[in-house]
Amino acid sequence: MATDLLACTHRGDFPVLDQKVNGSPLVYLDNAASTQHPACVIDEIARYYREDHANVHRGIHALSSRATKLYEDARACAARFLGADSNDSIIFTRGTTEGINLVASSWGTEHLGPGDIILITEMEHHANLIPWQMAARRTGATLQYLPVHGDEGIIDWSLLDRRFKGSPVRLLAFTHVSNSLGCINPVSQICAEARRNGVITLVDAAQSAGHAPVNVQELGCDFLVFSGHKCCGPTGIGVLYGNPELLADLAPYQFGGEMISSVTYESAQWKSGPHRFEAGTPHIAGAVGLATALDYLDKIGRPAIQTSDHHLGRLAYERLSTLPGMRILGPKTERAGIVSFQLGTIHAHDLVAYADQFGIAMRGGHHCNQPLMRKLGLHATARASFYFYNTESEIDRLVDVLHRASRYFGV
Amino acid sequence: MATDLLACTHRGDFPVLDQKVNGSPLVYLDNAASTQHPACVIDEIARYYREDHANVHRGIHALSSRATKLYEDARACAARFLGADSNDSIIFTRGTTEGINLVASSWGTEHLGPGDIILITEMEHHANLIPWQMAARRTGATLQYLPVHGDEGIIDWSLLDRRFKGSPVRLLAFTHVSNSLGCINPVSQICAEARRNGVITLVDAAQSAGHAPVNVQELGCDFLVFSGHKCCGPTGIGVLYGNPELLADLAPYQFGGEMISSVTYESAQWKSGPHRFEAGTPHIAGAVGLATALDYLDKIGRPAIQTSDHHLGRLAYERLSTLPGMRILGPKTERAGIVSFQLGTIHAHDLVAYADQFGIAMRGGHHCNQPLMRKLGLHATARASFYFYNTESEIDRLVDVLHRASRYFGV
Amino acid sequence: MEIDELYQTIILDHSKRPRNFGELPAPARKGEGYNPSCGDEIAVFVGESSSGTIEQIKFTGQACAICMASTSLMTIQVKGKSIAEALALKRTFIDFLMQEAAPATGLGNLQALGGVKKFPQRLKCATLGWHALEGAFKGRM
Amino acid sequence: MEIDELYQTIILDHSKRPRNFGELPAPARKGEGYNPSCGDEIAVFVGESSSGTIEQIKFTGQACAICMASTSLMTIQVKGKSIAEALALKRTFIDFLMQEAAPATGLGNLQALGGVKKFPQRLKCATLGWHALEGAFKGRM
Ligand SMILES: Cc1ncc(COP(=O)(O)O)c(C=O)c1O
Ligand SMILES: Cc1ncc(COP(=O)(O)O)c(C=O)c1O
Repeated sequence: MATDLLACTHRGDFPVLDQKVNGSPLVYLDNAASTQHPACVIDEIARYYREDHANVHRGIHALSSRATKLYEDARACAARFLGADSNDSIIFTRGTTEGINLVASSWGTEHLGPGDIILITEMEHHANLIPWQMAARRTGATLQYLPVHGDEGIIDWSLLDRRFKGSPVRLLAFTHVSNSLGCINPVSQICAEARRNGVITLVDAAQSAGHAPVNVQELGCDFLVFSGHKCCGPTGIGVLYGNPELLADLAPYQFGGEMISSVTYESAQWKSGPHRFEAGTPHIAGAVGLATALDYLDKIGRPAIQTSDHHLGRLAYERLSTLPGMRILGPKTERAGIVSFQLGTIHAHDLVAYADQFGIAMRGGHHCNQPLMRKLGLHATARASFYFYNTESEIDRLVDVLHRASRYFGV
Repeated sequence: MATDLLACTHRGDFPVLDQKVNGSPLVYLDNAASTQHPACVIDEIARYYREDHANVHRGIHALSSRATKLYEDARACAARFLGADSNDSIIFTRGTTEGINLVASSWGTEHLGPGDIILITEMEHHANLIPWQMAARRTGATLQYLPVHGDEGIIDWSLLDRRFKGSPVRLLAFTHVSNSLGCINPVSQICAEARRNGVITLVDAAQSAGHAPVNVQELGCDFLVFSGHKCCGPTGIGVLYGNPELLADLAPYQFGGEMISSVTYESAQWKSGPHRFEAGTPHIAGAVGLATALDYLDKIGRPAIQTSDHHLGRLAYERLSTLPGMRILGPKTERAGIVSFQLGTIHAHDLVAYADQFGIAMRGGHHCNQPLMRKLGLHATARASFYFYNTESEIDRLVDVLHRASRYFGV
Repeated sequence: MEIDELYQTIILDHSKRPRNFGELPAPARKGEGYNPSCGDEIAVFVGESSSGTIEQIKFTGQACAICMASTSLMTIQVKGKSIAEALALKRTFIDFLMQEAAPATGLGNLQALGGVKKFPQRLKCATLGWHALEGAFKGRM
Repeated sequence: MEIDELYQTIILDHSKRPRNFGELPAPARKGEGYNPSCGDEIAVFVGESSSGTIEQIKFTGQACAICMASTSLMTIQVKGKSIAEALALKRTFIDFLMQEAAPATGLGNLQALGGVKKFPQRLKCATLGWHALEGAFKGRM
């Protein structure tokens, strides 16, 4: 029960969890898709709109100064959260997807050409795959994949050096934690290897930033992206960290107000710093709410959250394994709190719909990992994903309901 | 006093307005930059996070179904708000700026080439100017401007036909209401003229969608964009309306989850409909809050809001005109509730900082109209912009403070 | 429980033992349905008589119980019908699922899918086979 | 009122009648400062003596009262100083505006800009002329 400690003290912070779904208390196990929000985040968003809202940057009046300060303080908060040296290395985006699109577009267009290789893994989320397909198509570069082996989802990272040495790899983009396998990739070793070989790295931290300590200095990455809504923050906001040297001469991504230093009818010049990448009125309330969320997580402590995640993930793996006909993806140990599985011949949609009748919220589908699913011979899996507010007894309820489902669908 | 009717009944809906700034009651006259939020919008955002949040689209469980329904209902609401035939013609964006960037990128790349002309006006906001400069540079098309005459900001729209006939204009992008001149462009005549000549139109409705009836069928435009935060809605959300025929074969803008129909390691296929343009997790709470805002506005009635706006704009023009050394931009009559001005030799920053000391919130600067300002021989203006919660007596307070400022800065 | 309305006995039966499962060789017509949100795929094969009625019908695919059962029941229900009749039945079926008081005329066992009304997220599952059928009428293998 | 701390009498005076306003011909050095958020522009012209001190200094531009006064007062304060001394004064001035208890050594009348501490949005206005001055040391006209 020790690991319910975080749920004991913090579950009450989340109003949404205190409800019944189809007559049963909600068991929210869809955290890899989106996490829930503590009252402090919801309240701060409302407080912002009730007291301080105005457009940022251009304003001198009191509300605008307050909004600008909150927005830039949020940037500083995100920089602290990621251990970034400079606030200027933090760009606010809509989320992970936009962050990767920005890099693939701005960095890709300038630094990729025919013959160049973009290297990603076979376990990437569509967000870290399709933008590179398109960048390859646009620039003439080639997209290559590091293969994933077996249901455990093993990548032989020791081959990386040979990959780098043998061909002109320009960029390595990969996920920290797989959203369908639950495996954890050794980011700092990978980035060190890449840096030694002059390869730029992008880390998709969508599934890790809110779940474990993530420090860009220690990881040694060039770009890192995550989404607010996957770490207790608002929807519509995310962060792109960029190594300041790379950002310095990166072309803007969108064009409009707040990102220019001077405009004539003939041409325009860009601002320096992160504002160059934030054209138009930003999601101010989103940044403000995100800062509250990041501070909230760090008050709990990301090492504690990580321990809780890993514990719940391992426990779920163990208990689900006892079900007849159970096939679980990802590693047995050293796993994050994300457990995808196939139960006998029951289709994931049926399983998820059935579980929902008992108040259990899971995902069923390809989890935006379609090519990986196809490679593993699957169409879809059910996925239970945990956060620190989940409890061991919720895992027991899940196991119980899966047993019932097996009987119901007559596996 | 008749036109304070809306403020009488609705000012109380806006919590932020009930505060003192520097010891005086807040007079918020910065609505062209961003409007404020009625309690119903703030409460709905909070309610969403407290009761219904989950990721959309992919989910079967109860919260996800509710979130998906709210998100798609918001799309239907935006379609109603704009009089669009089909919900599929509504794409959620971060705001006006992103909407224009999307069109300039997706539509521009496919439909523009060397020799083609993009036509815009000299009064466009940077958001409707720089994306076209960039599209022209990328595609080899030429960017041309319809000239603006004098401080009144007159465009001779009767020349449009000749412009269309004489040269291969492909697209006309223009603002409905100028954010620094306050003039109102005759959108439906312009679009009819364009349609007769096979020219695609994009209407920047950032300053009009929340201020007057805006119906895409009646206007006859191909694309129309606006921002939530300029019409009582949340930050980080906006709408791009696209003529369904044009959207049908438009390439996606960003790439990732939720916009694909099928992905392999080699290539990807796109979904049809608006989701093709909404890669990644969208700003769900933003869409939900925006729908509440749009319904709120339509409950008040946009014709009534328009009347109030025009009345306050005209009144402000008249009363400000009485100040010695006053130079006001934009037309005398037929104007929106946006009044930019230069008072003697007082720099806009000084004026705005001074007014702030009396609780009056205005903007000072080039209002993202730098080339227009330069053309008019100005660096910056002060701008008072109104919404239906403003009152006539607030205009009196503004005039009073400007008199004091004249004495203070010794004009 | 509500879930039993969705998964009625006949649905569970047809999903586990789908009728008319398999392929038809050319020159039978083939149509495909694909659901991007879950990866489900259905292929429907139709062999017509000289008079234009559906003489033979089979299907293959990987899909959830609702989709499998709906497609299986569909094959039974449309066999022997003309293309026009089959398409009319498709319309009736979709209206039955989407509209409150739509008639169920001619649906037979397909009425067992009425539980989907309370699960609008599953509408796509229940209709995927029907879209594949319509596709089969459009293209020859 | 707080506003009077920002616009002290000496500031209003210098903004209305800026000292050392105008251009210097080449070979004087010219530096420019530009504030994108308001469009303000300042150009500073510096003529050095053979020993490297600032012998002549003038400025032109379009800017707000804070910026005009700060630049005007700057020209008075740096005249006769070496480049190193002028840059040190710039540092002292910026620290004075940004840090709570920073010393005002050598600032003279520039201390009148202390009101900016309470108006951080105006920091850019108060320092624009100084950035132009630093620019002048970098490029020859
Ligand atoms: C006419 C006009 N167009 C575009 C914009 C840009 O809107 P946003 O910053 O919300 O993208 C604005 C607002 O600043 C505007 O007034
Ligand atoms: C690993 C990974 N990358 C990227 C994404 C996309 O994030 P978003 O939808 O917030 O842009 C997700 C979430 O779905 C994810 O799990």
